Amino acid sequence: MDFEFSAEQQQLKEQARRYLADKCPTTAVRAILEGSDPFDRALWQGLGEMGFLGAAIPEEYGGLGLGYLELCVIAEELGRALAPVPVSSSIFLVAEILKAAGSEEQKQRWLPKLASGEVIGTLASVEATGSVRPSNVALSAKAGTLTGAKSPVLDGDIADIAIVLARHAPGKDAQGLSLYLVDLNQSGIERTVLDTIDPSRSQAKIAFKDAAAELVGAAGDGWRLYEEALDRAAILTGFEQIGGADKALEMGRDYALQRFAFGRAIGSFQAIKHMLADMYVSATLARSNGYFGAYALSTGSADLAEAAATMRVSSTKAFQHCAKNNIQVHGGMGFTWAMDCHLYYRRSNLLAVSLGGLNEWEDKLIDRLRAKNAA
Amino acid sequence: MDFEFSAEQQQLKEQARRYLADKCPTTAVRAILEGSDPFDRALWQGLGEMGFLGAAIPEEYGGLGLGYLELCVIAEELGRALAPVPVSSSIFLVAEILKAAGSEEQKQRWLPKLASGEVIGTLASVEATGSVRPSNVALSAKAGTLTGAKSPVLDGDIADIAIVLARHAPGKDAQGLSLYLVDLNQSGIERTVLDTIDPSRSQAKIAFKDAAAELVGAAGDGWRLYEEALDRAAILTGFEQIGGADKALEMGRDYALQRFAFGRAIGSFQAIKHMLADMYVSATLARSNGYFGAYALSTGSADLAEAAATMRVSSTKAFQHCAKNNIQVHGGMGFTWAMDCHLYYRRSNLLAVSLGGLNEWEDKLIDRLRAKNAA
Amino acid sequence: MNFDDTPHEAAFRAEARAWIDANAPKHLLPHLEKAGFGGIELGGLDPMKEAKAWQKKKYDAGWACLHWPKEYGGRGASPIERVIWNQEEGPYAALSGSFIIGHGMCGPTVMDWGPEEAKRELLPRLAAGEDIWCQLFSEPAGGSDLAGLRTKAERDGDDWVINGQKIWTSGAHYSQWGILITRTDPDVPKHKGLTMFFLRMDTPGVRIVPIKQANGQSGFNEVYFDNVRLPDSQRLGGVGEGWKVSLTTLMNERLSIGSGMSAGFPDIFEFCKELELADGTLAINDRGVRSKLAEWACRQSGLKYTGMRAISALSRGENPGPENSIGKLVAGSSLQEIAMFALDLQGQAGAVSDPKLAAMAAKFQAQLLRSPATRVEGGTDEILRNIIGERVLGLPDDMRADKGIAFNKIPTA
Amino acid sequence: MNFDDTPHEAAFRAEARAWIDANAPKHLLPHLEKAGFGGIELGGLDPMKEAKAWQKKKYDAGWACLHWPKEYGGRGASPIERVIWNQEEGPYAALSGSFIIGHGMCGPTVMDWGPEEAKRELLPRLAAGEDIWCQLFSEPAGGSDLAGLRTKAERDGDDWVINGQKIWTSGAHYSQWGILITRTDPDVPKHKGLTMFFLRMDTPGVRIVPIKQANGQSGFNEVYFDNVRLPDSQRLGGVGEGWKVSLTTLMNERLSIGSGMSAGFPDIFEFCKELELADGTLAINDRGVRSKLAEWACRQSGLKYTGMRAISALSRGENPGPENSIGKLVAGSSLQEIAMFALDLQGQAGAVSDPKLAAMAAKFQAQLLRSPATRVEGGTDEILRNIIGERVLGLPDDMRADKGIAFNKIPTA
Repeated sequence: MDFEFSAEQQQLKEQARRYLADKCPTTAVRAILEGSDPFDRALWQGLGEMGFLGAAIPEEYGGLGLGYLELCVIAEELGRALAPVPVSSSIFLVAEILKAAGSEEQKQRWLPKLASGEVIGTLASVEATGSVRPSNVALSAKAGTLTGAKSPVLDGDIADIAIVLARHAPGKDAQGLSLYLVDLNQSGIERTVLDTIDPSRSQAKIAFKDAAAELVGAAGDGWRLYEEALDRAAILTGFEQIGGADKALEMGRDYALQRFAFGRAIGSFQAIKHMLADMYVSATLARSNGYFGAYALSTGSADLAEAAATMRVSSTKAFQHCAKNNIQVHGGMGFTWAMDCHLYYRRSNLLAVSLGGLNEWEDKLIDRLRAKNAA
Repeated sequence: MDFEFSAEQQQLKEQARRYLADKCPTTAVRAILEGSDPFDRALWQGLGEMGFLGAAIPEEYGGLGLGYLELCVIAEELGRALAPVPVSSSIFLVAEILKAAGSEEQKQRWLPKLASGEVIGTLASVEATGSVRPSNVALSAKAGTLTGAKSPVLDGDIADIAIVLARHAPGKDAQGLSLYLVDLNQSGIERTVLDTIDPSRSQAKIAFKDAAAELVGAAGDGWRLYEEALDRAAILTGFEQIGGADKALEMGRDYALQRFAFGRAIGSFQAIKHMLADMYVSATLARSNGYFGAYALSTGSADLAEAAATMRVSSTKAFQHCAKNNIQVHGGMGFTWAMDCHLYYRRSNLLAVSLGGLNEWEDKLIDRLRAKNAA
Repeated sequence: MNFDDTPHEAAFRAEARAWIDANAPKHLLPHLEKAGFGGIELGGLDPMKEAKAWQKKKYDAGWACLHWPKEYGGRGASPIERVIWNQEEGPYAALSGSFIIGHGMCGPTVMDWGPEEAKRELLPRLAAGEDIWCQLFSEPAGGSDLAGLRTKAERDGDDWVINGQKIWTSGAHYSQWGILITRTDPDVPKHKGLTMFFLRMDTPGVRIVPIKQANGQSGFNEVYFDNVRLPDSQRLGGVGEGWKVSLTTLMNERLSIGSGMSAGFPDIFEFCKELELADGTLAINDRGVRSKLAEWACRQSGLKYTGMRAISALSRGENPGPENSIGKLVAGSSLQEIAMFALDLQGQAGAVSDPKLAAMAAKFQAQLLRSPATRVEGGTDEILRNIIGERVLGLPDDMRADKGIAFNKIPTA
Repeated sequence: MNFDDTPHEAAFRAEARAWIDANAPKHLLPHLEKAGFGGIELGGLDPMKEAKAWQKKKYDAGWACLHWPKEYGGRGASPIERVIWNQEEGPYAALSGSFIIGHGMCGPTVMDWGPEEAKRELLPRLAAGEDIWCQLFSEPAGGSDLAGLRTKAERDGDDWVINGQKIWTSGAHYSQWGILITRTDPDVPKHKGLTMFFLRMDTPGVRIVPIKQANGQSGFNEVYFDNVRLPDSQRLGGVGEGWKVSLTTLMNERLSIGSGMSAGFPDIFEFCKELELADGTLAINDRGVRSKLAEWACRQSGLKYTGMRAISALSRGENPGPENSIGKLVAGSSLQEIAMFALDLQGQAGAVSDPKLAAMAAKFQAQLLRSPATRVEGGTDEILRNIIGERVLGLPDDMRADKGIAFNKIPTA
């Protein structure tokens, strides 16, 4: 048994950490949060050049041809650094869907550009408040064009292409749904940037009017492909969340060591010490569940769906818990704009809903445990 | 506004507390828990003689003719003392149902004896694991007789009479249910004492075979009367729970003051101090909700159903929380048979299910808030 | 056990209600009823101007600072009359946010410790809303450890010279006056070397810098003191008595913070009645949702009736018990839990914070970003648990590393 | 990242599996697989006799105490081989409950600190299951504060005379030997005046009284020492070195407690698949139930994979990280929450604890009454959080009222 990342993978992780410490300190995150740029272009380009974006994309399509485990350790570091770049949309979702279901032509055309960062992709699925389900996907696909709107779309303002969950056959059921690839730089597209809780990752509404689109995967397979893509993304995003949780815990720990009140470091008070201990517990549970997620993803295990839901629930709670209590450890300082605590708090709450809320994933987890148990 | 018990009611409470401190120290509770007697007969008789049992029973039926507020303060003290007597079954449920729906003859016959303690009553409703609902009440009433079984029945081994929720018309619906009064000292009755988590309150299975029974209230009104009785009992039992929670909090506080570790009282450690503070918070919320319950009960307010569900959820959680953490404050000592902590822990968990579980009351609470909101 | 007024209370309530009905700015009501996190918005009108107008009107008719003595601009009313007034003023009270610190904390402190002349001159102006006051207490180095403050006041002839920095001063930027706690003797234990003053906020050497909060708003300030010179006549209480004086302020702060706080249940209840879940059922019908709603409902009503118990005690002429100390502790974490849960139910749309697009005008998104402050301001959750443990339950103090040690010898790193 | 054995590990596993398959008491398997709270029940057979038989069989074949050196009765196996053995032994390990303290804690302590002669004589008997050992550490006055112990040992010629009382001594009533920590010098700070011994439990003056626990069972004892006389040759480590010696024991205890603990999810999952709720749906389909199940499922799998990470570290020849310290903390509260929730779902029937009548053979009722002990034994939740905070996260110690103070001067009331 070796339930740990290999020495090479850990080196890659170290390399990513050093790279991000240099190119993506929190001042860079703040620049996006506060400024008008929707994402950090230089960082994005650099991640492409370093091969981080294409780590799990085959060499024949312009990637490094490493595997999911390598992408997991990179994701963790991106989460730790709060990297203000569209990796989750472009790589965890769009590149993954193309790898799984794209035609040879689609792969050849888009994967190399996604790997280099030249093209940014996003997944557009949401049309209503609440969970995405077949009955509330109405955007319509007819004769190679899409008409309707998706909102919010993470990185929708900056993406060059989108994979869109659309309805090709009338009705409310999953069989009428397919995935379409759309070039967003065409006239039938209108985008509106949205205010969100975490402006370090931009979001938009995208309106489609007779926009040219091509099918990805078979017609009628849209819902299945979408759900499978969410599972893989849940594990990769889960590593972002683990990275964020760990960093929030470290920030809290460091502050508790350095800040004195009543003549002693506040970390010597049990109220603070035990709060940090509980943060460590949730972060550790999430990491361990994450390792199983990484294992399942990298081996294509039959447990992948269960592992994805487990990790999603575990890592979402851990990051929210750590980010929230990191502010509490910092007291009033934690609530200033100037301190970085709120950056982690914002991101933790963005990632908590970015692939659908906890309540949806809890449901999936129990469904999957039951299916396995029945099998 | 006077959102407080009156001076007279507080005197009554003091009187009950002194009486129970004298007649029902925890050694008396323990005697029932450990011994073969199913309840404390002497205490029961005393409570009848003092008028505590008949506090809310009209004078014309042998009670003191006081009101619900008086019964609430007595209930709180009974809960505080963990009184090992069938007050909740005999008074909070059976006397209440007879007051609300009994015929004049039934009231005259039974209420005086219930008030004096000469007769013990109980409510028999449960036939299956889980919540009681019309569809799982099968015990059948035919031609003035009952056949079937109820289990568990709190105080079912010691009761002289039972009010039984039974099905007079076939089917699964509520309209087919009525309440029946049964003399348990007849040949058609067979009782089996059950092992439970809190042997200081005994329980039994009661099997009925062509047992003579008489209707209480109108035929078909059984379910409504049953639910209304549960609401009133939830408030009265809620006061038992508040009393228990307060006592568990006090025990924890006192131990934390007296027990030294590492050269200081353990109550000076924030881990213990904050645990006790949180116990205080939940006990206080429950008490305040309880005051509203008492108000609603005593005035027959339209908010009674909402107040009952609110108090049930709040006081159940508070007693469980305080009893559980009182053990934790006591550490290993808290887990010995010799210390009284487990008596409160057992009782808190008995009362948490004795009128149906939290999940049922949460449901009722939201239904009721919604109905009010819609009105 | 009843909710009825005594005859005297009923008469007072009727009088208050009639006056409010005749005089309140009813045109502002629709805006005031929507007031939530982040101050009030009055459809383009200047909130400060409207607030001052309403306050002056109340003052002129004898309805300002009801519990203050008449000679200082109040009404000499009983505590329960004050409560009744608050109930009747209802949403219009939202106009008075800027006066809370002055009326609730600074005024009572000056009243107890200030020179008579200053009291007669300044307190009526404060009651009338002509002046706004702020409270200069917290410092960067002393948050929960208030007495660890470092801003120093040094005697120079008849004056004092102040140097240092305060933080979290709410409303400093629109205040005319402030009360200020300083260290006048660093060689004695920390609680013993403090002295309190009052000062005009435009005194030379005072510099106010707004703090941008984590949610992007700025209600608080840093205030810097650079050789600020105050006459000794602006001292409150004796030299070295500052801690005792500050306790007047803090006691009044605790009375006001947390009492009547909402735990946030009504909003999430409303939201769940409308939202459809994945399986097509309304959220309110989902047992997972219900279980959480039930918990929050019980906290909400528990706080409400805890407040009523306190009011009843006032009504009987007693001091309220310690129960009220639970208000902010319960409300703070509830508000945060509710916000997170509401976003979760909204799914990916939960991240959108534009009030024109997001459910319930983005109330939960604002609450998510504001609620961490509620758990800290005016006493962190941890300090509140200490207070409950020590003052309510009588548990021993924490061990003190700074006990009996000269302030300048207390470890700071 | 894989779950595969190395070739060496695979060979070892195959050998272990084959031996177990050929030698294990398979007729006991149905009973052992049902083992839960409250010890094992073997359908009328004597559990102690069966346990000793299985232990002796393992010992004779070289499968006892795998990580001990061969000369003391072990196999000299690597840590990962020990883990593999445990995995393969599976349910049969439930037979060995009475040996855990001896093999896991007492043995290693004697091995590190005992006289060579005693080691050669006693350790093989312990490994073979011929002797059972217990650990005489906790005292009424010192629970979490172990070093606050008061049982005193006084020198008398070549002997020591012991007086005092121990508590929570698991298995004292069936043990032949014990290790005992005593205070030999009350005039020095508390950690410095301790000395450790080993002794036969039938030494004159030793009296064992079972403790009835809150759940009615008796697995623990009080042990009284009344002028118990021990030769100096039964000392472990130097005089005054008892704390250092005890750390060997405690370190080994922490390695075994909590690792591999179940958070209780499988039982509640199973139960919810069967139970019908009020509205006729199965509990497992109820979102309120699901939300709780999901949390417990994540804790269960989180602990499982945390354990695997530790095993992997062993497999690589590293020491496991501190992650394992979370096991008991997470499992204890989960077990209690689950028990309460399961009773709640059972409604009024939830109070019935008769295994013949109650759901899942009354497993949850037993768990309700047993789980409070899990949160205390071998380190309370609060001590574990301190350990995580201090040893894992590197936070400073709590302030110590007893630091550097002679034991007999430490406040005790």
